[in-house]
Amino acid sequence: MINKVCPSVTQAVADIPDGATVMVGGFGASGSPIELIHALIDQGAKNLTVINNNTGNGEVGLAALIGNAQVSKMICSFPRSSQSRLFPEFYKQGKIELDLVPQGTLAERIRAAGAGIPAFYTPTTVGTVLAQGKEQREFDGRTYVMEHWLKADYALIKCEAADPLGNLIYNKTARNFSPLMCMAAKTTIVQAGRLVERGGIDPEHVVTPGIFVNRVVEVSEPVHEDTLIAEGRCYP
Amino acid sequence: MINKVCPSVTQAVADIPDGATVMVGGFGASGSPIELIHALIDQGAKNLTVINNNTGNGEVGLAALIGNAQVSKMICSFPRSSQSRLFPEFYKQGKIELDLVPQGTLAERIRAAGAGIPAFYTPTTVGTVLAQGKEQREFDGRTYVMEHWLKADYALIKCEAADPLGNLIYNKTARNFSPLMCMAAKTTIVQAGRLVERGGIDPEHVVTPGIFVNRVVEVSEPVHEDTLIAEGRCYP
Amino acid sequence: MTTGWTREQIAARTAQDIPNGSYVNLGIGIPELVAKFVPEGREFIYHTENGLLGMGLPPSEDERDLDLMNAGKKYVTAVPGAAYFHHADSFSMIRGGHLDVCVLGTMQVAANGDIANWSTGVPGAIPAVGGAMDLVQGVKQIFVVTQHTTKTGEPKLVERCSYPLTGAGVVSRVYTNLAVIDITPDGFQLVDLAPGVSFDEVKNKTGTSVLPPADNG
Amino acid sequence: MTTGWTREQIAARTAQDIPNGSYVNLGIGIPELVAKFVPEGREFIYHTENGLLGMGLPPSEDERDLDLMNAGKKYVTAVPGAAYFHHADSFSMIRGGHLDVCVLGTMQVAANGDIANWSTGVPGAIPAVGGAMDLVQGVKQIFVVTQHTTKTGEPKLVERCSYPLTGAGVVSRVYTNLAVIDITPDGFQLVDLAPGVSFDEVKNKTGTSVLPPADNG
Repeated sequence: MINKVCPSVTQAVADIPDGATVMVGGFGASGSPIELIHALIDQGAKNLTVINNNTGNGEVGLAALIGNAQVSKMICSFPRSSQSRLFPEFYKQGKIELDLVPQGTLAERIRAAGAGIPAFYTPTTVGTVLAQGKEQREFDGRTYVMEHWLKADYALIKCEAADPLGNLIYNKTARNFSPLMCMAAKTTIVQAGRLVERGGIDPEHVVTPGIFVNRVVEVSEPVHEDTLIAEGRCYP
Repeated sequence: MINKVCPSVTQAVADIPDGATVMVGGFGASGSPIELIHALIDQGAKNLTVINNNTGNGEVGLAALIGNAQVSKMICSFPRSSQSRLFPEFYKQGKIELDLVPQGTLAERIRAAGAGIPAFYTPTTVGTVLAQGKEQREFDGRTYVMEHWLKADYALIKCEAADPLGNLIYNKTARNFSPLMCMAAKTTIVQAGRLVERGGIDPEHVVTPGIFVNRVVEVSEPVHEDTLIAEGRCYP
Repeated sequence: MTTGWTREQIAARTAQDIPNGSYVNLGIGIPELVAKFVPEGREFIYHTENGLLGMGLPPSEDERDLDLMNAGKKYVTAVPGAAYFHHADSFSMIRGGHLDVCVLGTMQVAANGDIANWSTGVPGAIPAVGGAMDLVQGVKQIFVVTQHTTKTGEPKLVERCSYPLTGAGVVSRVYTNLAVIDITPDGFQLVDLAPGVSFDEVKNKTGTSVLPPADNG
Repeated sequence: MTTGWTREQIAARTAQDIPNGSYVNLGIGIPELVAKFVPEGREFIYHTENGLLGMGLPPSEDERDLDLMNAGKKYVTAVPGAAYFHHADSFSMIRGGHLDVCVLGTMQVAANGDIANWSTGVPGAIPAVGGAMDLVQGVKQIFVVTQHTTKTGEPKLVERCSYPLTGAGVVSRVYTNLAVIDITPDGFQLVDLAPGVSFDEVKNKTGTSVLPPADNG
């Protein structure tokens, strides 16, 4: 029988090497796989390229990974937020590189990687500085920019429930980029709030089919970034 | 309150004009919106371009629409099947044009139309006659073919259940192309096996969000193409 | 002396122009207030980029779910008939032209429909674009709501934007504390004046010419 | 005299080469039989293009659901842990390189890995391609299962395909009633002979040269 269950977050992230490209699910605090990120901080891989919509908040989760000087480059759409302090600090000191990608283009580039599409055209950024240096082309009288797929070595994902085959469901808007990142990474590592038996997720309701998932760890009472920040917590 | 419910299949398809491009959901018999197609036969619009994976079976549904000489062009991946008689007859007599598109490219072109992507690249067809005349390009050392979006004026769709906002769920593999076609047509017309109240579909389980749907008709005991053929039925 | 519309009144005036049944995305700030002023007999369905169609009001403490937020990262609720989906589907709604109206705040809007609302272009500032460039290219109608001038009195309605663009030629209509102004092929054109505001005041506070209302007689 | 493998034995031999936990797409004909011969201790998950991962056996009359079919339009079942999805997601699995093995029948397979299994190219015939061109480009390993020759004794393993290609240079390995043959940069290379079959017979019935097995000593 196929069983993708991994006993701990520590083991789940153990093989992520220095220099890896890592997608991290979540939109702000919602869907952020805090326990996996903290395990990656403990593990210590350096020089990572991280792909996430944002750059973390406070001094926990993704922000703490940046604060621990493990990230050399962020690919994101919105690196500023009300409680984002560590990324701006590192960025202004020239310690971290930023690749700014519009949110829809970021989502579509990740999906393209998962779907085997090396490039596609979009009107987003046409006429702006973000289109500079990009190939442009007209279709049906409108100008479009060519965008390339965006792949990763690993994806760190949080979900509501998973079965041993890696079928996943999410909770509300915590879904966001996660199903796309599962498709686009060579190795997808998932922390699940509940591990259910095989067949425990209705085949009609599966959001991420198990083919896109490599490792599943149960984290039954995950902490939430917003709660940690409200409590003034730091990691490590 | 928004209410997309339409009282009959007759009214739902009444405005489809001659020359329209019509996507028809379904893969073979599974998911084929027989009642909507039969209403379109009664309505009589001619010179239609129809997009479906196949070309219908027996003398009901899509095959009957072709048999009634309403279709001037089929865009599909697999126009042959064991019980397909009318399309081959029309095709050999030069009465219908065929645009053959590989199944994955067909799905992706329809999705691209719904997602605002005028063109994308795929390795499918590279090195084959179906790539002839198409723009080719290398990315990361591999050759890809450029494919364009595929839009429609109308989509005829069958689903398991719908609410008045047009949120849809499907039954098993009857889902197939339908969610994509809902996105790609200017006007999406749905026959639903059950009409449920607003909120009657769990927001986590919605497959097609209502934004992609224009009209919903309840057809509470839909006929199935396989059953009609087994019974030797013809339409009209 | 206060003249013109309050923030709430700008939002209410904007809501008047949104047809029943519209799928609407509201930006942060005054745009959010539009949801408070849906005209009698109409219903709008709100989309938030982070994967929800059918966004509802902010939750009470009891009903708060930390996983249910909007694009501004504020907690929200979902109305009956809502749907959750992932980011590629969400931006397919935007970029595929399925949303009817997007209401955005701005730093500048130009007579040719250009909008600049994501960056001042100041060197060293951290750029952040989010979904703004997707929204302005994809949504059928882009409404801009803004104060007519900056806090220091400079016009926000200009001949050409000096800040980096979010999108070129994409705005349909502008709602300010002073007036409602269309973007036409000939530039800004007055639609409505706020109570107590004169066309001359609007012209004086606009960085380029404003045409008088179209003669609909 | 019968030599070599039966259809079932070809399928069983093919199944031996599929690792535990593989995601597998099986074509129509002999490929379908592979599912009957999963080696002890292994599990494969079957994908069908029309939107199901976790395809199970054909249903009994009682459990038949007319909406649950495979890509060959035959009724099937779903195993526990299955998932349904739409066609774009289904072909993302294929074209995005997520499936491990695709087992296909063929009309011709060439020493350079080309495969021709969708059309004879006869003028007037109705062309039908389905998902074949997607599968051969997207799946990590393409296994071809076929009789070594046509019913009239012509080789199906050839130097270059004469029929229109499904894909160029995509096949990894060929399983026939006579032998298992790898596609290598140097062309066909013998892996295994069926019982009672000589290498000479394989060479005689192949339309181009076949290299002897690699020396793994």
